[in-house]
Parts: sequence; C-alpha cells; structure tokens
Amino acid sequence: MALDILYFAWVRERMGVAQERVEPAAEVTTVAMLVDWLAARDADSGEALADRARLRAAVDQAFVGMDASIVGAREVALFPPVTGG
Amino acid sequence: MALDILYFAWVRERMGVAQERVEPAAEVTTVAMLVDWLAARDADSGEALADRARLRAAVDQAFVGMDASIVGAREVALFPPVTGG
Amino acid sequence: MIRIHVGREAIDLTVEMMLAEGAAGTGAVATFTGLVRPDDGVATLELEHYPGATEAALRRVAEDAAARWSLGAATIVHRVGPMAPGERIVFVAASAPHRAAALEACAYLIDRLKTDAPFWKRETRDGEARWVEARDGDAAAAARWEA
Amino acid sequence: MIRIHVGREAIDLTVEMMLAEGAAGTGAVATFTGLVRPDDGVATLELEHYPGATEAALRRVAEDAAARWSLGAATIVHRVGPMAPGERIVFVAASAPHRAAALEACAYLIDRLKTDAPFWKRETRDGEARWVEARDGDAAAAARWEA
Repeated sequence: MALDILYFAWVRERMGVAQERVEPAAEVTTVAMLVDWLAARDADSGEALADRARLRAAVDQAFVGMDASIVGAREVALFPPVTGG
Repeated sequence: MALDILYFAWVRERMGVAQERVEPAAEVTTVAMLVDWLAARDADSGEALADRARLRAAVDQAFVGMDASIVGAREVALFPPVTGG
Repeated sequence: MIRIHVGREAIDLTVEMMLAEGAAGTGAVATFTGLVRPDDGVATLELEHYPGATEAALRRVAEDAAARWSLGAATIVHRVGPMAPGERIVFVAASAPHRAAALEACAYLIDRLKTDAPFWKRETRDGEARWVEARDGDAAAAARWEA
Repeated sequence: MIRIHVGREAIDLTVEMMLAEGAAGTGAVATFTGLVRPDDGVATLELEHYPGATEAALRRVAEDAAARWSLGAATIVHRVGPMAPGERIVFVAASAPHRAAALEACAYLIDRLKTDAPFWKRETRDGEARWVEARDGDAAAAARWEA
C-alpha cells in the first residue's frame, strides 16, 4: 500500500527530498520498522537516518513514538526534535 | 512639631479632608498612638478612624506597620488596604 | 531599563511593547494587562493613588524584579482617575533573554503591585459607588515570592 | 475564542491584543512574545513547519488551555519563513476574568508549544547555517503541566 513520507529540517536536507511515496512490504508495521526499511534501501538513506535517537515521527499528522503502528496510515513524517517558539 | 497627615480612599471620605497639618504631643511616638490621638480629638474623627483593623499607614511615603515610629517624620498617610492593579 | 508611569491617559500598548521589546538582549517579553471587566455591572471605575509614594513603590517592585531575574526591561504603567468598562487599568512587562525569567518576573510584577502600591479602586454599579475591598488572595500571591 | 495563525507575515500585536482583550468577561490578559535575539550573532533565523499538522497541534494546545483555565480567549500566532534579529517569532495570549488563570495559561501555552508543535529553527551565524538543537529544559517545562 502506498505511503507518503515527509521529511523536515535536517532530515529533509540529508534525505535530499521533502517528500516521497513508498510501498513498504506488509511486514513493516511500525514507525521504527519503516525507518529501518527506508534506511536499508541505499547508503545515502542509511546515512541520513542513522541518528535514530534524534528522530521523531508523526503518523497521519499526530506525534507518535517509534513503536507506533503505521498499519492503514496514509502519511508518515520524520523529523528532529521540534524547536519552535 | 508639625506633621502632615494624608488620608486616602474611604478614610479620606470619612475624615472629610484629604490632608491636614497637626501638632501631636511629644509622647505620641508611633503610628498607632497617632491614630489614637487623631481619633480622640472629636467624635467625627473617632468614627472615621474606628475600624483600626482595616487601616494601613505610610511614614514619609514608606509602608509601615502600626507600631512604627513617627519620631522625626514629616508625613504620615492613613488608608485602607490597597486595591490597585 | 526600568519604566514606571502613572497617569490619567489611556495606556498605549504599541509604545509600551516597543520599549519592552527594544531592551538589550531581549528574546522574550511577558506582559500582563488588567482591564475593567466589561460585563461585571460596573459603570465606571475610579482609581485613586498616593502621588509620589506610588511611583516610588512601583520603582522598588520593578527594580527588585530586574535584579532577581536579570531583566533587560521591567515596565509598570498604571492608570489613575475614572475609566470605563473594557479600558486598561494596568500594564506590566518583563523582558529577558529567555522565557522562564520573563514569565516569572511578569507574574512577580503584578502580584507585588497588587499589595505594595498605594492605589485604591472605587466602582460605581447601579448608580452606587463603593470602595473595592482588598482580596485575601492578593497577599497570598505576593507572599509566595518571599524566599 | 481560540485564535491560531501560522504565517510568513510580521505579527501585528495591536490586532492580536485587541482580539485578546475583546473576549467576553476579560479582566486579565497575559501574553508572551518570543523574538529573534538581536545581539546573539544570528544574522537570520528561518522557521520551517509541518503545514496542517502545525495548526492542528497549536489548536489542541490552545483548546486544552481554554478548558483547563476557563479562558475567554487563547491565542497562538507563530511566524514561519526567514526573519531578522529583533523580529517576533511567536505571540501567545490568554484572557480570563482574573490574573492567576491568565498568567498560568499563558505559561502553559508557550511551554506546550515548545514541545508539541512541529516547528524547526535554522539560524545563520557568520555565514554558516545550522539547525537549532532542542533544549532539555523545554521537555521539563512542558512536563510540569502534566498532573
């Protein structure tokens, strides 16, 4: 199933794109598994997503932990800790 | 020695004056004694200053307690608890 | 920068914010504005004060805050005389590099002002004027800053 | 009244204060303004955000505050895009009948915004751009409101 991935801040810069559409395998069911799957595609993605401790995520625009489910999700965002205000 | 007494808010209204100059006896050395002395002058002053629990004072423009000295003071103010802001 | 002003004219927030924001090193400005509540049945509010002593008391409060939180600016502007529902009675502002200092100092300024500055409110409701009573909570709010 | 706005234009305090003060029953308005510190060596600050998700997150924060403190108004206005030293990044306001609610809600709004809204700052110093790191203190400040 197609999933839109959004990247923000330095994650976007390192990935080289702001957004992409992917079709991960059915056994990829959590955010953490999705990050592993994205990182395993090629060396550049692997490097961009290497710093897992500083990655945060949102599923369908709601902030979630890395163990959150992505089953049925349409949009997943990956980004560093927020620094607004 | 001449002393200026200032009244504010309902103390002023009850006293009927905003300010007066008095010359209390030398043994009147604290704010509390001054209030007693002022109140003893006539029935109207006595009534105006009757509610001692709700009287506050400043000596030479500094907030003080009722037992504060007035020796050498030039200005004493009597007023209700403040309600600004 | 300490700014103290007591006057009969309306409080101009644009000017006050410009001064508070312009202080050296400011990254955070916290403000408090007190208004005559428009739906409280009050027709007019009249503020009396103790000229001279008021400004000195406000300056002491602002200087204490500026020293305690290393503020770039501390502002207290208070109106006196008659005012109508919806009008501003008081404006305080604290400017600091970071938000915690600005927020705490702002609360301190208004809490201390409520107990330490010689202002008295008289409100007119249904044609009858009465002096507003001090609230017990005000002394408690001011006391929490003593440490 | 909940007011949420995210935009590239400068924040107009006159308009924002008018809205916050005009809410029903308002006797107290507390505000916080965050600025690009002018003396910090930063030439420009750029704010990136997550469109859609940002507004939803801010609305949740404002609605939580409005319910918790029975606010007449809760405002969050945040700028995005490039901005210069001295310019406003964020403005929050809480309007309530009395000051304690307004002051606490204002601190809550900015503390929660710092951790719950998807904004990212990139600053340029000496010609070099870098992403600002999150501060540990922000999570602690937000956590103190959980009870």
